[in-house]
Formats: sequence, C-alpha cells, structure tokens
Amino acid sequence: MHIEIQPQPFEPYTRLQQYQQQADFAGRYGATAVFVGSMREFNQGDDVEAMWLEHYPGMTEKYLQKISEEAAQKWDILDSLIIHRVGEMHPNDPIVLVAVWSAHRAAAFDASRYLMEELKSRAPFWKKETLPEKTRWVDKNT
Amino acid sequence: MHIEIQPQPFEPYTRLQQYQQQADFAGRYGATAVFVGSMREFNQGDDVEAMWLEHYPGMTEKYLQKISEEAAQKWDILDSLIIHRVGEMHPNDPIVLVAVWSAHRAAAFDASRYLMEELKSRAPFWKKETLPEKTRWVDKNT
Amino acid sequence: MSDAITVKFFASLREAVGKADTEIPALEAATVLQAWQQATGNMVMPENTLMAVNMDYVDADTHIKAGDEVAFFPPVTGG
Amino acid sequence: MSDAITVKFFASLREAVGKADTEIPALEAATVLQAWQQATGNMVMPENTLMAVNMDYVDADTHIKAGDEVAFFPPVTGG
Repeated sequence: MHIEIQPQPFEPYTRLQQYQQQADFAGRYGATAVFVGSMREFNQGDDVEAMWLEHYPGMTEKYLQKISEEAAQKWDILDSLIIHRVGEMHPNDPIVLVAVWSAHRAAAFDASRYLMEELKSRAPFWKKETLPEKTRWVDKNT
Repeated sequence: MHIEIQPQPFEPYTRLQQYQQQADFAGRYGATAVFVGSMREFNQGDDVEAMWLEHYPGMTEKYLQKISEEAAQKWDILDSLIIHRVGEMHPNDPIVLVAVWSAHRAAAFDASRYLMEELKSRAPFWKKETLPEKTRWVDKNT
Repeated sequence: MSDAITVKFFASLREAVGKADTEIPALEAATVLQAWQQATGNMVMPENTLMAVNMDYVDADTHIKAGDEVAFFPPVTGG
Repeated sequence: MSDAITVKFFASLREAVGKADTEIPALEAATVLQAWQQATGNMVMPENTLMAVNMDYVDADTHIKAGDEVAFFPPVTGG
C-alpha cells in the first residue's frame, strides 16, 4: 500500500513499471486494475488552459491512507498504489493514478473503482481552472 | 479501436505509452481504465511452471473486434485497446492488456470491465498449464 | 466454392479427437451435430462443447453447407 | 498544549474568507460552527461547506477544545 502526493509531473505507466519491479508480489497477481485521471483541455463547455490543484496537507494523505485500508479490508487484494498530483498542471497531464493488484480480476476491478470513487468524494483536493478570460473553482466533481 | 494478438512477450505499460503517443485524442480524455491479466505461478492449488495459450486464428480477432464495437456502442468512449498474448509463456508474463479512454471515469470503468468479461466468456483462447508432473487444460475461467 | 466442409478442433477437443482439422463431404452433414459425428467417427461430444460456423457461435442443430468452416472447442479460458 | 484553536480555510472558502488560517481562543468556540463564526466575523457559511476537526470530517455541532485544528472547505474535486 503506497500513497504519494507530488507537485512534479509524473508518467503513470513508468511509475507502474517501477513500482512492480520492486514489489514482492511477483508471480502472485493475475490481475492489475489501473485508473489514470488526466487533465482535459475542456470542461463544462469551456477551454481550459491550466489548472491549479490545492490540497490539505496531512488530511489528504490521511484520507488516501484510510480509503486504501478500507479497500484492503473489503477485497482480497495484494497491494494498491495511489499517486496524486498537486499544484499547477496543463492539459493532458496525468492528475491521479490508482492501481490495484490481486490474484483475480473481480477484486482488482472493484477495489480500483472504490478507491477512485472514495478519493473523489472524500480526499480533500480542489481544482481551480484557468480559462481564457478568468479563473474558476471547479464545483462539480463529475 | 485497436486489437492485437501476438506470440511475443509484451510490456503492457510501455505499449500504453506508445499507443497514447500516437493517439489523436490527447487532451480529450479525462479517464483511462486499464486491466492487465498476468500469469500466476500457482492455480487451483498447484505450482504452474509454464503455460501454453492456444487460439482460433480469425475467430479470435473477430470476437475481440465485436466486443470492442459493442463497448463503443454502449458507452461514450474515445478509444479502446486490446493486446492478447498467445503461445508459450511463464509466470509473471502479461497475458492480456485492455485499456479504454473516455472523457469521464464511469464509461472508462464500465467499458474496460465489459471488455474483460466478454473476452473471458466469448473470445476463443484456451490455456494449458505445465505443472511439475503433467500438463492440463484449464477448464475454469475464474 | 468447395463442395467440402472444413471441420476444426481446438484445445482439449483437438487432443481428444486426434486432429486439428479435416474435411468432410458437404452432403453428409446437414447440421453441425452431423458434421461432428462424421468428422469424429461418432465420438460422444463432451457436454460443454462450443460450436462455430464461419467463426460465429452456433447451436448443434444449425444447418451447414458446402464451403462452411465448422469448429468445435471447449469453453474458452483466455484473459 | 496550546490554549488556542487553529482554524484553516481551503480553496474557494480561503478566498472568500480572505485568509488561509487563523487562531481563535479556545474559550470562545465550543462548537465547529462557533469557530467558523468567530474566525470569519460571522460570515454566512456556504451551504455545502465541509468541516474537519484534526483532519477528520465532522458536523457543525461537533465540540472542539484547545489545541484542535478546525478546517472549512468546499466539496472536494480531486481525481
């Protein structure tokens, strides 16, 4: 179970390769379910040029840890990984990576979706978009 | 929509990076849902040393295409990718990669799971395991 | 068009029947089930056998004609 | 332990209140709602405001004490 919040851009698939290489569950997982959330160049009908992602240092980590532990209790998984970007980012940038390893696919699918839904509803992150003419806080979490 | 069946080993995350680099949907996807199925070193209580994956050339491609088209009709997705290994493989080898890109996460999660479930029930692939003392056809698709 | 029907077997059925493919005269097989009987010399068909004609899933009583490719295989286990 | 309560604001609430954090005397705030009133000078609290004490979600009538960290923020939009 690993959680990271970072201001630097990250390449999710490179990070997955690196994480798996040092993992102790090689040969035991038959299923990896991965979700990557990326920044789109449009939202709610407007072009978005940049985005600022604020978080609550301490509480954000605490809730990512909490939902990771909940997922591990609910499903028979081998490991999970969450990486979330903060600070300024640009269209096409990865924002979040969630990955779950399990012996079988149902647990991996269920747990990865649970992590994303819970992250989106409980982890304190906030997005502010830079449009051509103004900035605005995102108030819908679709 | 891309489908590949190949006897060569593949690294799913490298392939995803390559596929995304040449994709025309950059900036339009907010969600990527990925599933990787890998060979485990045990199954049904036995150590598995190697596996042979047979398929029905022609029909397998046809059904992967068919389920990809079904997913694109059912959900609002931007693209999908399926890569499936055939032939001889060894523990920890990736067997299958399924990826779906979408503007929003629900469609990506739903479509990737649909592709995997349909692949597992309809695409003509068969696994034969090499155990320490014998070989056996896998008859349960868990 | 050929006046034969191609019959293919995969995986455990290929091993049980002892061949990967064969041809049978079209006249002798009016249905998929009859193609099985003809191509295997009346072996008993395993209960869960799946059948395809021209690479689409079908039932045992599906009619077939010259030039068709009929395939028999066990439940699939990919992914 | 400090005899003050730390109050933090995030995102649009930080901008609306005009500060990221402040301290209030513990005696003046018996509940989270009172901490809001004290720290904002009785601003009206936006309807969907979320509240946390010591980094756990709470309700407005949760009791607080000296040394607590109280936070107010809008619905989260990460991921």
